Amino acid sequence: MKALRDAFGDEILALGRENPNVYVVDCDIGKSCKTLEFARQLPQQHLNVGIAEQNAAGVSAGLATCGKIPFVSTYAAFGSMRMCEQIRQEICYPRLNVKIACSHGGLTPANDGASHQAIEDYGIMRTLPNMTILVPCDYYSCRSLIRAACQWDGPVYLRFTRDPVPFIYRESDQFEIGRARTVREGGDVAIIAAGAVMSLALQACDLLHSQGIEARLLDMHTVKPLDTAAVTAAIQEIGRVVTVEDHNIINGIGSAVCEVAAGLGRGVVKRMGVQDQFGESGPYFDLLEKNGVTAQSIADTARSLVTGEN
Amino acid sequence: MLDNMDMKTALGETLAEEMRKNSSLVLVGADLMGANGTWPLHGEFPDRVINVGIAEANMVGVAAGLAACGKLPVCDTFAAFMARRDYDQVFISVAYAGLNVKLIGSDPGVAAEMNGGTHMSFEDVALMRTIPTMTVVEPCDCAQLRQAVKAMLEVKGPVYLRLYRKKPHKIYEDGCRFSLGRADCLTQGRDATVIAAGMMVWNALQAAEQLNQEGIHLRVLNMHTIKPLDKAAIILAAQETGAIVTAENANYFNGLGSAVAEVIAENSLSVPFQRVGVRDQFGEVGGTSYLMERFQLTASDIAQAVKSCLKRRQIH
Amino acid sequence: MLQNNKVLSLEETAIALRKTLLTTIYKAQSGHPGGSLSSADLMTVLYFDELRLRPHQPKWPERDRFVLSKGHVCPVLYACLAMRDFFPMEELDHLRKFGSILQGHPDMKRTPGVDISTGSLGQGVSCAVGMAIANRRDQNPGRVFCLLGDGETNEGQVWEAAETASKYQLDNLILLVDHNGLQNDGTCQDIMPPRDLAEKFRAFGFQTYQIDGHSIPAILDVFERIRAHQGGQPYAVIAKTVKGRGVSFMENVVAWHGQAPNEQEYLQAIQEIEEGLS
Amino acid sequence: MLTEERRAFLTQRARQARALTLEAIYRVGRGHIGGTMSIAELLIALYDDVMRVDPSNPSWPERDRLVVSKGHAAPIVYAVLAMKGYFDPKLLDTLNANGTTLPSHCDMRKVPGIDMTAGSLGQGLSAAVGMALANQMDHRDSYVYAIVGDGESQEGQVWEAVMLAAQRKLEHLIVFVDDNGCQVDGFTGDILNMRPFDQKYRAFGWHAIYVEDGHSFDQILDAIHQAKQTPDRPHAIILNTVKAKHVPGAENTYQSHCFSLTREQLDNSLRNL
Repeated sequence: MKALRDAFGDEILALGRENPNVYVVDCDIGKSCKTLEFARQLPQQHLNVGIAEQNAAGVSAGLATCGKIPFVSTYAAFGSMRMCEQIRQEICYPRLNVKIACSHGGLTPANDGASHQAIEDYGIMRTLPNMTILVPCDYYSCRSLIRAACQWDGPVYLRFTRDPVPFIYRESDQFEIGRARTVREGGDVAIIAAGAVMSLALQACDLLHSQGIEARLLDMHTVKPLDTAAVTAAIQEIGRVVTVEDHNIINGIGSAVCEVAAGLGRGVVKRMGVQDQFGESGPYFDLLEKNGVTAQSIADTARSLVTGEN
Repeated sequence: MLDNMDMKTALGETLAEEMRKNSSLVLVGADLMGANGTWPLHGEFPDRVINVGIAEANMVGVAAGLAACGKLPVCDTFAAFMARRDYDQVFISVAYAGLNVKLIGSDPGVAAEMNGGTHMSFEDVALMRTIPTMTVVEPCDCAQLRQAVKAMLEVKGPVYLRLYRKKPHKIYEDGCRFSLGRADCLTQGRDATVIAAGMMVWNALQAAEQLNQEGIHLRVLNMHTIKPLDKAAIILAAQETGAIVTAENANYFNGLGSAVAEVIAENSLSVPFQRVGVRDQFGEVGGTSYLMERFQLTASDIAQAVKSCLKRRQIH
Repeated sequence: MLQNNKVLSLEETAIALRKTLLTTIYKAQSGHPGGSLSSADLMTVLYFDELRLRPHQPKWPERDRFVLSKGHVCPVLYACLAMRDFFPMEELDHLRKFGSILQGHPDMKRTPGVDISTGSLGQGVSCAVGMAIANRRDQNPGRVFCLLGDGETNEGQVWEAAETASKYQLDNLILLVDHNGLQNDGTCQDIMPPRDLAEKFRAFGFQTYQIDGHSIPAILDVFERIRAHQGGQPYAVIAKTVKGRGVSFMENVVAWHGQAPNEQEYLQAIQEIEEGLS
Repeated sequence: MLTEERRAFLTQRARQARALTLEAIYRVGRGHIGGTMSIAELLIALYDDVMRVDPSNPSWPERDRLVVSKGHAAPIVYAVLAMKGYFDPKLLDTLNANGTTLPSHCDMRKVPGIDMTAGSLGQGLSAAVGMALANQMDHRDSYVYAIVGDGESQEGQVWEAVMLAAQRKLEHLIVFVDDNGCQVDGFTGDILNMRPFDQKYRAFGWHAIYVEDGHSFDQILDAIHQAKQTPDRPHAIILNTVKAKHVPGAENTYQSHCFSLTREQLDNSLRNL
């Protein structure tokens, strides 16, 4: 178990040491976002603009025009909502090479409650042209994708989560932006997931397997550009899809998959995630359960698609 | 009377009528009240029209405070700023706080015309749709706007109204019926359905006329309320007409088209479906008709999408 | 004497600039003449004397950068860039036209010489701060000039940016406030009183100057004082200006914030600007 | 000038507020200790001595309102509200618990007596300005009080709100800046120095008072009194405070912003009070 924000802290330090143009722009929460070591070792590549996220986005745009690769580091709620206008206007529209690296995605700032939980962050980002969105699910894929983001020329939104999550991949696994990863192969139902809920989806696959149902599990770590080939294959080869995400069911992976399915004119999709309601303070997995996201419920939903029961 | 009116004038008149009836109604703007037709009300209601200057985030915060004290604030600015610049404020200070604040965003999509990409809002509907408890409305002409404004003021909770502020094509008669969350069926065809909102309703009707001449009879649904979505009308349309095309003056990610796609995929409707909308691009300067061509939003584009759906239906 | 010649020559340039920008707006039949005219003298001294630029190498890394935070007055910027040969004068005829390199608000991806895209007020100042920090860190001698409106200081982001500039002691950053006293919906005094802007910027850690924004000698002088000054502080120049300056019927009239002249108005405006020469 | 007896009473109340807060945070395991402890005296002064409120009628329209813009200070606000009788102090045991009505940041929909939801910094002052405007429009003489953090003042929205309040001459708006000199990542002076606050507020047209000791009831109450005597301008009272005041070992450290209290630290603090 290791947290994705730690993957950020480790990888950004490595990247910063390799490339003096890699900058971190903090908004007074470097401690939680794991950038303190970067700040200590690479002070020349570090800024802290204080509690002024809008300004951080603008400052980073300015840095990028001067050839820097700034990673704005904040919480997902602020990195998406508070900076929304600035990201669109100053970063996406001019297609500047700024990375928005956010910890505390989804419901993971569980105790902080609704104001700090980001249940709409990558939905917002998905609506912005030129934006690439990465939602890694474990420590190793996270590090690999941060490196890929750094090499990618253009705006990238990275969503990390707060608490330790199980290892799913090996250190040597490499990840490519825009290419979904098949975690489990199966032909009865497809589960498409990303982020910290991946471990629940894996458990669901095990539950289904014990009932004789084989699920194909896709790690959709790149929410945009969507790997439409992988989604199309799932719909054409299987036709039954469950999407699982720690995000509002509106505008996230579920909606993106529905767009593809509806466009194909076939298949059925069930979206699992935050049920278009605000979060609250509470333990993370309880909050997910309140929104109907547990290993058991994922398995039940998938099975009902296979058996045709509702 | 309404035939020759700008929508911003209709907005100003309607709000003035309502302000005379309801003393708690206040207007809060951010230096664009002139553009949106609300600044003239300052004369009659000097104490109830507040211009906070160029500080949109502050505008929404101020409105939240007013609402917390029992006022009924209506905020206005350009759609681009209302959705993006104020997003965190709308989310937390208004929606999460459960405050009764109404938001009007003008110059949606290509209507921003000469202001170009920075001001062209293709994402406002999507952003607002992701906020729990938010109602999203996009009326298509002056008569419908008047009813929509009244409905917006009556319903409790945050509402985002997407306003075309110039002179629209007339579709409805004054005093028309309007029901939040219930789509209007404008033509009764059975061959395919076009679901449109705002400026695109006119284009959809034009497409219906074009196709009519070719013997294809369209059903046009005016989905003026994008959230909560009229799912029943969509399911019925799929069952009765067997093909669905959506038409929106917005990014085709996350807006009306995506909302309809969600209903189709989740209900396993398995009908040919296509989205007409801006294909994940930023705007640019130009006149409305030019931009509609540029972003493939015209009546012909809609007709084309309908035909390709019909072709797919034959193949399957 | 030399100084006198320079002043005279710049004053002539300012007239040419005003004519060019008005012609550009007239031909486009769209644009913002009021704020373009109020900042024309500042822009003249910047683009024809103060800024270190290479028009044929617009991305010269050591250039002085210019951020038009009040992006809607881009006609004055486009006119300067064309007159300095960043692109052919003919391009001005395509302002706000489809496919043009000259968008309704500055677009760095399309227009040579535009250092950052702007258009949503308040954001440019943050960008300028970012540039100044980068230059400082790279020991790049390029300075960053940023023109913003007085109404624009309503945006909290301006003050966020000011705090940061002060923290990083950005004495390579010069903010120029075009203090023309009018904003979109009315006078600044009515909409949001700017109060003493110099005092505000001082309170946020700036070295401040107040000048007549239409006096070429005063503008030259303030830049000279800034160059000579060493204080580890960012600079704010509050330039008192007149919106629509140079055209009698546009001066101090809110309506000319964002409206193009018709033919008769255009001809009269050009005549008045030329007469201002004598 | 307070009587000796009154001062002792208020001091005792602040002690109780701190104890309730620390115990509640200890029960959750972790919480915002620094910024709650720095405003204990201010909250007691407001609720016990200054504000016109009726705990049995939290939505009384004529009440004075308080916006705690630094919404993470909620635990001590809840403690004081409970002490005032807005709800049963036993409820404090549920702070941040599953299904609680007392979430970590101030929530007007769940907690009787909370006048504004807050949590994303910088937004509360705008709301307070809106409230004061509404009172002004309705000719109510109620006051609106707001507590803004020193770090929080880096949010541009704070200055957007400050400009508007000055323009509208909101003389019944009193804002307290909790100038404890610490923010999450470090000392405010190192991260982004906003001092001197009084000069900034004056430059923006406010009546500003600097309070040398933000934990002295006499000085706090005297400043509020002065504010109420000064017409035509909103008021900023800059309170020089100590982050994590009265928590041994944590005082004046920015690490005290949010941390886990050990049993020993809790006992020490409670003894120290």
